[in-house]
Amino acid sequence: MSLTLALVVAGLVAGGVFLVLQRELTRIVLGFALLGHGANLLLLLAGGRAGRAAFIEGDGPTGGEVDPLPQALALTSIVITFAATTLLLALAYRSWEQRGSDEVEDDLEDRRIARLRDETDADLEELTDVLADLEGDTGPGDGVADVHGELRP
Amino acid sequence: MTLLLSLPVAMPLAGAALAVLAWRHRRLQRAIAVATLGATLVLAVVLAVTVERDGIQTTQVGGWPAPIGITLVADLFAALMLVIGLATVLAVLVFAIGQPGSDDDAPAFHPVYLVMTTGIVASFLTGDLFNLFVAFEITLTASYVLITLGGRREQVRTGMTYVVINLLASLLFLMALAFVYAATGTVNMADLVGRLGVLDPDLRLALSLLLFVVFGIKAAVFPLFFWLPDSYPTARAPVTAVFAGLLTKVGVYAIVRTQTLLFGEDRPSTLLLVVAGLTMIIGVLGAIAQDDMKRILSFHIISQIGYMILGVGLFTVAGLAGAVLFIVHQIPVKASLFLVGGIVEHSAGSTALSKVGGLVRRIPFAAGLFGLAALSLAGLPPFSGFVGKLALVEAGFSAEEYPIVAVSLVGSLLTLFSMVKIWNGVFWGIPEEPTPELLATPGRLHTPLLMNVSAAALVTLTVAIALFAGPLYDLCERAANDLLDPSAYVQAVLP
Amino acid sequence: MRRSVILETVIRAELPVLLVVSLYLLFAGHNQPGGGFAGGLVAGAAYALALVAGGAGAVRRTTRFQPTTLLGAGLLLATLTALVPLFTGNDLLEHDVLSADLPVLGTVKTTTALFFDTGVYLVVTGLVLLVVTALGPGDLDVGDVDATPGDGT
Amino acid sequence: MAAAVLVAARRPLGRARFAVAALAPAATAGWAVWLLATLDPGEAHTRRVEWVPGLDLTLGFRADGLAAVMALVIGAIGVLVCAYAASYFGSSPTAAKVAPLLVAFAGSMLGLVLSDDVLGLFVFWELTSVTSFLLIGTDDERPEARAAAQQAFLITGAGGLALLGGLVLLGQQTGEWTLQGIVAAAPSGGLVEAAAVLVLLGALTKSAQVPFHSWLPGAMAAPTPVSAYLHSATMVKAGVYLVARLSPGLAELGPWRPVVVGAGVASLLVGGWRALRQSDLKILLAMGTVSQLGLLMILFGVGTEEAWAAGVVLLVAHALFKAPLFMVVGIVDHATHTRDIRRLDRLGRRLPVLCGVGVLAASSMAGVPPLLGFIAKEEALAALGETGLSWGTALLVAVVAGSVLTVAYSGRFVFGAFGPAPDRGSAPGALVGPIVRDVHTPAASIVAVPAVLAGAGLLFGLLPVLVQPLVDAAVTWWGPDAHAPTLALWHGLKPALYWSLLVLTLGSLAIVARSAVERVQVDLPRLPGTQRGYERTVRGLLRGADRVTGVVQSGSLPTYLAVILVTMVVTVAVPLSGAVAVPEGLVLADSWGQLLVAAGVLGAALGAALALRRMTVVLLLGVVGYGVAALFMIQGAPDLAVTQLLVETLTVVAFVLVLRRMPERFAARQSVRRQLPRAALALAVGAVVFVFALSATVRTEPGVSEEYLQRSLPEAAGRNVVNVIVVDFRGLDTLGEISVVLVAALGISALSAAGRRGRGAGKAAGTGVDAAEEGGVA
Repeated sequence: MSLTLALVVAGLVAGGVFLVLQRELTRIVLGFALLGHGANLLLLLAGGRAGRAAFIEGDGPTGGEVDPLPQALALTSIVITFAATTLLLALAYRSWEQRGSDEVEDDLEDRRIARLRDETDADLEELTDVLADLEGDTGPGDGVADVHGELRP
Repeated sequence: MTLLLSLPVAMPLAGAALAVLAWRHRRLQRAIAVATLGATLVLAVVLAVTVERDGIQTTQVGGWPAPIGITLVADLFAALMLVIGLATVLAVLVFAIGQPGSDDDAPAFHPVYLVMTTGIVASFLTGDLFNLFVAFEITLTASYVLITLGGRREQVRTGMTYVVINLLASLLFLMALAFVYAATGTVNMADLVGRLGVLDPDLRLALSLLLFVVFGIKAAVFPLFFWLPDSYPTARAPVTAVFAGLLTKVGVYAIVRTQTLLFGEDRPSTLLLVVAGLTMIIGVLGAIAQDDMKRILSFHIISQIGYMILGVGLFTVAGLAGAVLFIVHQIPVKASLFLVGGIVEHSAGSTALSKVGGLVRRIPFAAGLFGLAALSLAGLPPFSGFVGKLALVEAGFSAEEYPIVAVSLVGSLLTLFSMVKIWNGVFWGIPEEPTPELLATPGRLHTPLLMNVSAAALVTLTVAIALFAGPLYDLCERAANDLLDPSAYVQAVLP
Repeated sequence: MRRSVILETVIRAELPVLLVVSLYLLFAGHNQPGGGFAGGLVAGAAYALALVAGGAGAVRRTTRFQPTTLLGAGLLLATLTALVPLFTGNDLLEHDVLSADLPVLGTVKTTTALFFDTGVYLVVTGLVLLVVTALGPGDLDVGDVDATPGDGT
Repeated sequence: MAAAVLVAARRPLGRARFAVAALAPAATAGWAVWLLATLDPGEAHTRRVEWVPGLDLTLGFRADGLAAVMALVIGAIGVLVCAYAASYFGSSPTAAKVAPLLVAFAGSMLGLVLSDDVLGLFVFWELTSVTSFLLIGTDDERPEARAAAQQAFLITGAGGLALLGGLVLLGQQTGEWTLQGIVAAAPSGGLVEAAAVLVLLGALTKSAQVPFHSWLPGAMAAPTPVSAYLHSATMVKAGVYLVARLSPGLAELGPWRPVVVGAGVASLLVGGWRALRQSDLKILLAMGTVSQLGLLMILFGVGTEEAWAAGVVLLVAHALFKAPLFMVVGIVDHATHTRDIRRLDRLGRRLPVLCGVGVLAASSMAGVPPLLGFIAKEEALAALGETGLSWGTALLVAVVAGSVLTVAYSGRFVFGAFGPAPDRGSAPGALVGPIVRDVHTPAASIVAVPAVLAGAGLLFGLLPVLVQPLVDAAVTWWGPDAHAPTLALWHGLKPALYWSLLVLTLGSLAIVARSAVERVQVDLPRLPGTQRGYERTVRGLLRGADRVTGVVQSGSLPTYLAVILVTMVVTVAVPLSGAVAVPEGLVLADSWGQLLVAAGVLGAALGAALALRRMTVVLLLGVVGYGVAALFMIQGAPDLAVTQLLVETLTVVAFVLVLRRMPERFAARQSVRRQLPRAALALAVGAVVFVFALSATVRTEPGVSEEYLQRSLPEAAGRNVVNVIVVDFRGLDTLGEISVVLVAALGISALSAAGRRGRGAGKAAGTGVDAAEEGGVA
């Protein structure tokens, strides 16, 4: 195994991760492109040392051919990564068209929840007020009966 | 058995190709889609019956013996998932066809939907780790398209999150595959069983955990689920329904498959149980914090995943049987809840609890469906969720894992709480006057028949699961037995 | 975009050449570097070039198909190649060796995998066409009927 | 016998009215009577329906004496409630909603009392909770009704889950899944004790025992027939019933008596005390129910045969007096449109018959002879006098005190409903409303129903021999040799009689001095309210949920990615650190060319990560891509290299097409401090991948690849092994790959079509959708 190749993989992955963590969509897409390269090289690396291309020249293998399977896998993954990255790019483009900016937005509902609310279930509050009276927290007093009367004229 | 295993994978693809060729002939596309999925479902049922009778079925694609070629394998677990998954996919398709103004209008919908089905089927049936990656990619890429179909701004924004996170997971998966290949020289799962066994345990654990993280992102377990509730609710109802019902479960399926088959010897059990507990509780707390029906339901997806992981974490026959039963019950329940959400949206124009109310009067049938499915989700008897919960509780107690059972019961109560919250907010209360916009759209106050029918079909399926829980549990137990003892699987693939 | 007449001419002349190259890659793939994927990319790139240089009209004159038709046909071809052996009692995607005596090339030995690869070729060509037209210059739309100029006015 | 269950459980379809609805409980009652008449002591009819044998989930029914008594109560009260409801609701649309639910409830309740299998019992247990939820929320447009339904459901639901845990634990510990088996096994042990506590939690919540009673007053939001049936006569007795069932086997367990009796005493006293200060007649009765259920809890849970038998009598008596009392309140409400005792003035003169019924039933509740309530109370006092427990006397005193309260609130009920209005000068009555003067005379048919029940209380009091068979039949559950005491009005001068007299005297005094009692209550410090506790819990839960969700669900994509990557690094790095290895045959590089290209690729990648102009990044990306293609070539992968070259070209073209419309530079660069964590994480991920790559390369034996080289030419007629793998050996991957390509292409096309539609619309309307959206952001 080649240390250089392993270092290239690590470098591509690190660069890709750094870009993916940014807020601009285009950089994220580019980051995935780098990550994809890293992953494909890694597959190849898993096949072992460099060698002769896997072509059968005569009647059979002569030895020294490089492991063909990781290449086939990498071929498939290149295509898939390409398709997905392009789709992401189209999405980024659409997003830019709509918003005039290519920064990822935060989720609005999440932000709303994150701003701590004080209001709570309105129904519950009403019931509690009524029942607390019944329990006597406010003593025998306020009109309760009509609230509970299910038969209103 | 070649036909039974091959056709479910290839037929939806052929259907997709025809649907692409039938571009813009919507009726034709619908007919193709329904016919293809219907036929595939029938095949899946036959396959399940065969597996039940004759044991694990395999076929070697291309006629190349494993591990040279790719093997398709159906054990009981896969067959169960296949049947229930396809039934759900078909019901949701009918809903999409019945929903006016749905994504069904886009010419890309049907082909993409069919391709996604292929991906799901292949994920369940493949016996090859790299092919599983491909199957995932098929499913995911199709889901990227479905979630953004229509290109509305909200969809694009959340679709972005969805795509980016899943793309990252895919690349991690690819790297994991490279490591697995580097260590073993094969990607056939049955072949891997023996080759992983001779590895250094630490290395094996590292591989196992990397794959767990990868599938955990897709299955939406803590702390990898944050993307899900942001992205699911913005898609149209049928899309969300099928995502909610199936896509996360494909991730769970992969977790179960890899953890039992490949890493059965040194499973990270305690870690799994902790993850399960956190997933349940954080998920359901998220649900409680929400004020929108679809968002509440989305958080519930996560919470319920925790129960499945609990079963896996116990790693006993009873635990896995419970997990399998739980998954089987979750798929239609979750999908039907989102379909009812679609009906609510259709007839009230919103799913925000603050904006709708009293719908039990306007759409009593859908309300009833919701009630049944919600009680099932909350694990109340006599519905399917109860049987699943009971199985997990019994398994947990048997394994003497008391804390996690307690957590799961608390989670169950909180689930009930948020289901009641939806019920009180959406179906009870003072009905909101229909907005002028709704009144202006003809037919909005009336739910199209197909929408009700498909939601009802899924609810019927859950009721059937409850009704026949006895034999079904026996099947799950057998499936769990097979999962815990991979020798039959290996034997079937590598004779 | 101003169109360069010279460029357009050159590209139009080149188009058949590139297509032949792509077909060569497709057919030779089983024994030489290449294959349906690479061939499809070249074919797609040829059209892309034509598109960029000559505009939608040029492409429409040379392509008889909607890109979606290419996609559908490619997938259908590949899937059928996969399915047909099932009905002759073989396995999914099982290929047969074919040999034929062709006038110029002599005896050609290949397998039904060629049909499969042709499916790949068609799908990839379709992809490139769709990507280029979707992301391409706004006035060069070809892929989608409802996007013909005049729609928006 | 299962048929009876099924008939009862079936919901009448369509617009079933109460006449039809009454058929089911009527059948139940008739069947129960037949059962009581034909069953020999200790005998039972059984029927088992296996549901999920693998989980010991069986619907096992066992109709014995106790079940028959319960079924009789459910059936008889059910018929009468239906008759009452028919008049009560008239032809209002509510009737159509309530009738099927009532029958469904009756079916569930019947299933509950007939169940012998504990898990089957649990099924019906929860079903009663569900029907109760729906019935409390009958009037769902009122927020309190919704909240009350929710509260009842949640509290009983929580108890239900504890019960489930307890039952499963009990079943697993004993190996017995039937009540009969568990009682016979009389298990012990730490886990069994834990299980028993869990089961009791379920029972206490269901029977609205302190401190879980807060849902019951709220449940009074349900229509009165529902309150009379579910929340006094039947459902709330489920918890008591379960204690009765298990007590013979579990009463000797450590925590059993303290929990049951403690909660029972607390409920008896708190409920009675609270009842004494209510102005709403219905809530007064609800608090009285809490109190009475407390007494039942004590009787069934204390663990002696006599107390148990007394419990059966009281259970029957309670159904016979509490249901008519609720019905009376319903009629009062109908007639006057209020239930507030401060607004009711001398109703007894205007509605003498109703008053008579109310007095009769209330007297039974107070334990006035010669009513059944008296017999029950006396039996209870007698049994508690001889428990033989060290704290038996204290318990007796507590029960006496509770009984005094019962007499007092019974009096408050009667005088409040039918007597003169209280002196309004003393009470802050401004908000109460005027005293009611208009009274509609209720129909005879509706008054007849409570009259029948109250009359039955009198009849059974006078002729206790009529109740005797019930108690005799039920008590067989206690044990084969168990005998019920002979019921009679007059047992001679025994301690119980003195206690009864004391209770009645003190109670009467309290009634006479009721305005003084009321003043004392106002002045005394208030008991802490559990309703506030419930509310605080729910609020805390909501707030906690918000807080947790606010933290984990930040909504920021980079954060999510970072969390995922950190998780990956941490989980993988830990085991990996134990497996770090340097693979055999590690070389610096395969060739000089590789080293050179690698340096270029790394440099370009670094540049791409740091570049500020979009186009620069794209160009550098292209350099990386072509470099990778070169590396492929060097590695011996010409196919890959060709493909990579083509793909890279197209990628760059696609990027250029898109980016040429975007601003040249990225938005203002973020500070180094904010980029530093990203860089650190990126390096960590890179490092993990690097180490993993080295450590994973441990393969010694050849993989499958040799097979491909061998078989490619002879079997697949291809010399390019990689291509043969792609189209033949692993053709399925490729089939999948092209479907990915197809789908991606369709997606891109759909997105751009949507974009064109947006632009088209924008042109057409002047300000298009997208334009408006863009404006909104800017």
